[in-house]
Amino acid sequence: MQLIIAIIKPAKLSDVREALEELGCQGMTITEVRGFGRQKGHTELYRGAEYRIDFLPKIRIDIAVIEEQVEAVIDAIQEAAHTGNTGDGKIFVTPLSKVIRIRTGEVDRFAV
Amino acid sequence: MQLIIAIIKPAKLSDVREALEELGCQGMTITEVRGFGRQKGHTELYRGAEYRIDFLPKIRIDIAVIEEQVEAVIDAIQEAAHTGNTGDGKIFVTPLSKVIRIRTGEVDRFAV
Amino acid sequence: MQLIIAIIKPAKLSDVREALEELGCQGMTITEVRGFGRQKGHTELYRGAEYRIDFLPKIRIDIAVIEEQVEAVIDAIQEAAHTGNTGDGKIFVTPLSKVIRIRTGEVDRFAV
Amino acid sequence: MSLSELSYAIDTLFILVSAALVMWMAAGFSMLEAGLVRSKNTTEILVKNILLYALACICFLNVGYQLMYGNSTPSDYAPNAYIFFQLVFVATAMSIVSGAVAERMKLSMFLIFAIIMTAVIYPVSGSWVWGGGFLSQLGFIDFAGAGVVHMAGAAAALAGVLILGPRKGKYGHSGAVYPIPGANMPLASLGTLILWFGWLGFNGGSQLTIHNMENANSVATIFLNTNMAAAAGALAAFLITRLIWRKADLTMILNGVLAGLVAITAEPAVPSVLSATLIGSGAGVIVVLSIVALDRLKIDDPVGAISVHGVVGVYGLICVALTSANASLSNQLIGAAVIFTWVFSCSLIIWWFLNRAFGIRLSVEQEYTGADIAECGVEAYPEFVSAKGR
Amino acid sequence: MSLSELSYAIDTLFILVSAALVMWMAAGFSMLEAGLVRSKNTTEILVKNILLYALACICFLNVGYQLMYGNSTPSDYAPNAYIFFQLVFVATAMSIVSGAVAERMKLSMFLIFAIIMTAVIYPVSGSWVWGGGFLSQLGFIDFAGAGVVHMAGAAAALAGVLILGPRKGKYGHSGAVYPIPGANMPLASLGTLILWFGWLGFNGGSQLTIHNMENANSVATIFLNTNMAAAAGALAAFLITRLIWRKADLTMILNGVLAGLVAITAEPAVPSVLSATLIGSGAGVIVVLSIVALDRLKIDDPVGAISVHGVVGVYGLICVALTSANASLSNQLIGAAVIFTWVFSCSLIIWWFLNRAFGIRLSVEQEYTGADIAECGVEAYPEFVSAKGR
Amino acid sequence: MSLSELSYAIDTLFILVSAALVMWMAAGFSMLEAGLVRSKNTTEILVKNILLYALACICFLNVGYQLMYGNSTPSDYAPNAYIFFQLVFVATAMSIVSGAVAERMKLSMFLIFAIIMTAVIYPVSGSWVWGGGFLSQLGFIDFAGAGVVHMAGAAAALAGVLILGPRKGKYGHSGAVYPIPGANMPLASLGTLILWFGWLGFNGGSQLTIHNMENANSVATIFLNTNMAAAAGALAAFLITRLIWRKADLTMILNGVLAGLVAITAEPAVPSVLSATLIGSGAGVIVVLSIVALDRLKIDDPVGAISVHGVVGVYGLICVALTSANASLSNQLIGAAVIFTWVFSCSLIIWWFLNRAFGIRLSVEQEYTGADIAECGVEAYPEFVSAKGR
Ligand SMILES: Nc1ncnc2c1ncn2[C@@H]1O[C@H](COP(=O)(O)OP(=O)(O)O)[C@@H](O)[C@H]1O
Ligand SMILES: Nc1ncnc2c1ncn2[C@@H]1O[C@H](COP(=O)(O)OP(=O)(O)O)[C@@H](O)[C@H]1O
Ligand SMILES: Nc1ncnc2c1ncn2[C@@H]1O[C@H](COP(=O)(O)OP(=O)(O)O)[C@@H](O)[C@H]1O
Repeated sequence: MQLIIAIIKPAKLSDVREALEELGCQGMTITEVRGFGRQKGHTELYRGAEYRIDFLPKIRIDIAVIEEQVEAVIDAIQEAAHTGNTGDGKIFVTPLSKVIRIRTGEVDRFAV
Repeated sequence: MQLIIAIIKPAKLSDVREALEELGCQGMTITEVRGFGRQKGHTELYRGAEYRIDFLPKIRIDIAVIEEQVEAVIDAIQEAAHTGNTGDGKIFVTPLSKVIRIRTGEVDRFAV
Repeated sequence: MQLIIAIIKPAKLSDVREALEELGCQGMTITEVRGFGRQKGHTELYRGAEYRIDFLPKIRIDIAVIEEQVEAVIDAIQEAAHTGNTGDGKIFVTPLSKVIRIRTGEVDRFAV
Repeated sequence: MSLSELSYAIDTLFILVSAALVMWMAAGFSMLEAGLVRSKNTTEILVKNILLYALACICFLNVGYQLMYGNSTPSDYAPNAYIFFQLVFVATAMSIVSGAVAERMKLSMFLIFAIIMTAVIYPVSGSWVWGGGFLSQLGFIDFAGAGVVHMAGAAAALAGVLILGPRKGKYGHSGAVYPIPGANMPLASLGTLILWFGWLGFNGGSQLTIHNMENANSVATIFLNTNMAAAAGALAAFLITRLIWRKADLTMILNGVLAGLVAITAEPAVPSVLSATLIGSGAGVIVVLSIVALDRLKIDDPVGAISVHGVVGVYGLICVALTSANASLSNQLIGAAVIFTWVFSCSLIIWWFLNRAFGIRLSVEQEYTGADIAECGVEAYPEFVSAKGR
Repeated sequence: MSLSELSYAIDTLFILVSAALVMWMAAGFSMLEAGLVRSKNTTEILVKNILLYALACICFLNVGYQLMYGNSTPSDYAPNAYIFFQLVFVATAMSIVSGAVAERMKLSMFLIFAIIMTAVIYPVSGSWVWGGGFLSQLGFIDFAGAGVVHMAGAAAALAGVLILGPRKGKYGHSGAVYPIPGANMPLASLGTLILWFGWLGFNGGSQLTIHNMENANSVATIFLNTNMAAAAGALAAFLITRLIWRKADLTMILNGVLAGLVAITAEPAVPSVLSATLIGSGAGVIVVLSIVALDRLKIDDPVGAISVHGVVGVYGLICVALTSANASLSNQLIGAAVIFTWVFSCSLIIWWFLNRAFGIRLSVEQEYTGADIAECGVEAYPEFVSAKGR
Repeated sequence: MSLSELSYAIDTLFILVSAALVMWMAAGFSMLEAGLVRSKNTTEILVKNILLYALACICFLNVGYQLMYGNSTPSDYAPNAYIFFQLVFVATAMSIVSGAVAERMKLSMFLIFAIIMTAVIYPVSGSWVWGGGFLSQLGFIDFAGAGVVHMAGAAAALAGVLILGPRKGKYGHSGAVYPIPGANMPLASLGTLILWFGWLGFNGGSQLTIHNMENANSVATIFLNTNMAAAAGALAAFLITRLIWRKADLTMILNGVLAGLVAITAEPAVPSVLSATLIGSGAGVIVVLSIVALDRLKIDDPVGAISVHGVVGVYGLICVALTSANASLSNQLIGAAVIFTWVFSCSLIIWWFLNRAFGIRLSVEQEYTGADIAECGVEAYPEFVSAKGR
């Protein structure tokens, strides 16, 4: 089991979700985050003083998948979230030692 | 050390927190997230056009625990967060290679 | 590759960001979270009834780093986020099996 | 053009301006209530407030006015100005109800009650006092409606709250009270300030004429007294909350303002400006104590409407006996009791019947998700992340 | 001091109070539009509303007034009161445009159009009706501006929307409509209630004199009818949305209020109070249907301005033929057609030219990031986390 | 009923309506300030605004009025109308202070200062100008209070800000200015529009009578000029910010509106409508430059009150010398200097004493957590997740 964490542009969320649904992923969790990176922020102006906003709105998707699906999910996300501009985001993959579905108590591959 | 990530229904947060406190967990971090899964969203209506809200509000709990406590914490969360309806959520367990308490510099089992 | 997760006081965000930039970290992702721990919350009052707020605002920083940098980044965060008061937060380190840059498809050390 | 035509014109203008200010109070109640409920019930409370105003106008115009005033029409000023002024008063009474039953009542049931309240219940008791009925003959004095409008609204609200029960999660075991803070304090403050502004028309306009020195002086005194009572109410509520809890509880201060306004409504023209200030101060203290007391009794009123308009309404009626030579304490108490009994009993029966027949309360699931999604289909602040989940 | 001086004073006071209420409508449009756009475009729509009001005052005062009324000045009341009253009317017309083109138009282009609209386009058609021009001679009746102000504003808005196109993401393939909910429902409701309040001055003040019984009665009737039409509009819009979609769509109810107000504006003094209620109800139904129909036609109007002020404006003009003995259906239709054609054609040419020459639309990237960052540099709610990202 | 009684009535009505509009300005200041502070200090600024209004009414009525006007009472209109009108003016002056010292001052210290300001400091200088004192005899002209009310408020604010120091994090080393954006732009805009609306009563009502042609014409001119100055102020502030920073800074435009209003307040009845427009434009430019300059001087004023009411107040007083035949530049400058010196010195002493004795500033920890938790116990938007943490 792996936990795939994708940081994407907010505008790409529905594309990614659809791509994942097509793959048969039945669940995911998203978080509003703000990202700092190569993509530059913008300058704001307030009462004559300018300031930079460096953290840009991003969406973080957490999705637990069984080993067999890892590659397919990564590919699907990368394709759907891709625009080619800086700031497209990252995918992080981290191992999961266990997954439990709270409702039924099922574990691991039966829980995702 | 393991990091336990639980996605639960917002209404269950105080129950879960109390269960964890009873176990002697002294810390946790929560995040407002939105979940997509088997639990279906609802239809909204705006100016004559309907649309579905698929992402439902959930709470994510991150809690770092020493190995001996992993099972007890998982059980406590599962029990406290359980309603038996779809959407009760998931628990993910992922290994931690290190934990540091910023205030004191203590590490691992002395840091959680 | 390791994913470093730091929970810090919101007021320390810019110090930490600057410290990380000096180290040459080019990216990070932050999330508004709320923490429960040894630091006690405060009492609020509403229409004659008092209640406690136990969850305090914190910032979570997620930063993927190559092995060689792990120690330096941890040290930098600890130093910059340190105030010496309870509630300074924690650093968690968790292994990453893979990192991908969505824009270019580069992986691992070329992706962070 | 003659003197009497000009006088007719100036009185008409005066009433119309006053009535417009009272109409504007609809915005005050809407914002106050929208600020004091949780965000998941905000759209619905706005819908309720706008529709109750619309229904009050239509029902009172077509049915209630006749019941309350018969066919009499004024001759010193435009009859339609007078009718408009009366309309907006009814809406005020009904607005009081919406706040108290907020966050848990079905929209449809609320609207049905609004129809009956504004078409029948309010006009009947109103006729006893202002339509030349037995309470006016008795010598009961209620200048601008502390009893007829405000306490009546609160009585209907109390009946509704008793049938409806408290919001889920408000009261715990062994007397614990869990506060449920409103989502938007600036909105609640704006609402209160709108009401303060509009109340000048509510009380001032009740003089109905301004065309000579005596009336003009009365109207001016009403404006000044109304303002002073509100100011004193705010200050007294602040001082007592600060004394008890060491904090400046904004919503208590807002309720203090409204309490001062309700209290002086019973007779704003007669008291000296100092008396008006004292009446307002008393109201500010009473409303704070009353809110805490109702919570002890597990009577859940999210905006404090029952305390502000009901408890303080009675207090205001009693104060008249102290400041006004023509009033007697017993008559004031009888009047208050009669209006309360009438409105409370009718309302209780109707709420009870509606509850039996259809159920007046949202389902547990709907209450949890929020009335906005359940009844309206759209959230009040769809883009903002909520820290409370649901 | 003489009778006629007092009459002069009272009429002046009446017009000034009315004008102040109409000025206050600027806040109504601002809040309505700020509530119905997304948070990323909120600061910019506020800027537009304040600047358009400022421009309307300056342009109409210096250019438009002359075009519309020549050098005639009133003598029964203070000329400057009359001028102020006229100024704020123009601002109303222009406010209608800002809502319809919201969330995608460049600020600078909007301001240029505002100058031309308030200095020339509006005054010219206005002169035909209120400046003694050919439409007034024809017998076209438009008491307070359902056509001159509201439909004119909507015609300019429609032209703008056609050149501009819909917001990105509003319409999908095969007729799909993706709703884009506004960020702040309490604000939208507040705006509507401000407009309701201010409209009493808009319609009432249009009587211009109140100094004798006849005029005073007219003004009172206008206040009452205006209020009843709005109430009926709210209720009708509620009933029809509830019937069709089983939900109480707040924004449709708000549009119902405004539709009732627009419809009665064409002739608020003549209809009986019952007719006014019926006219308002019709408006409430029409506006809901019109909003849905425009969405089918992919005419994207975030606040419903074209339906509320345009479609219902025409409906209001037609209603005059039914209630007013002096009006004929054909004249009303001719008048509506003439004004529409003039304003729409001029506007279309100007928008088209501006678009050719400079481009009137924000870049895709700017529209995505939001007009607030692109044009104003500051977000409307900088501290709140948004659930929509961008 | 006689002509003079009717005249008495109409003047009373006129003053009462004006006073109600000025009362309503309390909501304007509340919303403006609530919009321009951070969300963690919003509840507290609302508490301050409501309590300062309440205190101003009570203190001025019982102490200040006597100091300012002695025992004289008007005879052409209801004395209580006059008193009410005077009360609300004092509140305006005090509202100016609350904005400038926002986000860091203890509530209790603020309230103590409010008592002294409204009971003594303001009435004393007020008496010199409007109570028949030496400045009026000198020929100093300040029609509606650009100096007496606005600059006086700003002088007290400046003294407070100097003792208090800037908000933590506002100024960095080597002249860096870190903007601290307000939390709610629609609220700030609403507040400004409320003030615009209310200011018609502030300036118009200062004429005090309307009962004959001359006065009616004056009042109408005041309304028109006040509106034009505000419009011009908005436009000028927009043009200059756009010129310098290429962006339409909403809060600067709002300050431009208020600057136009303050500037014309010194003499709104005399200038031609064109002069009024020019005076307003100048004010819009000055206020923007002044805000930037004060930031350079590390004088931290979250809402721009010192620039809007102080710097522009002086400018307005100077403009009188240009438009009004009776005024001389030297007298205007003397008047401004006298009022400023008096209010500033008294305030400085009081703030300094309060600071020595009790400390007027919140602790660093409290400032960081926010005044809402520290002083009021409840957050302004408890359900919304904040992107700024604390
Ligand atoms: N080392 C990192 N750790 C965690 N998140 C990162 C890291 N680098 C980038 N990110 C996230 O990815 C987003 C995109 O990165 P950025 O460098 O702007 O563009 P790109 O991925 O196209 O090179 C950032 O906004 C941030 O949220
Ligand atoms: N594969 C997954 N990866 C990450 N989060 C998931 C996954 N599946 C479900 N979730 C989270 O768990 C929540 C509950 O899942 P759902 O399928 O609705 O119900 P249940 O867990 O009862 O089967 C979802 O809302 C989502 O936040
Ligand atoms: N076991 C844990 N798992 C996850 N997060 C934790 C844990 N313990 C503490 N935290 C986070 O760290 C923050 C600081 O912890 P706290 O105990 O208050 O202070 P300190 O780290 O100084 O001892 C908490 O607010 C919480 O967000």
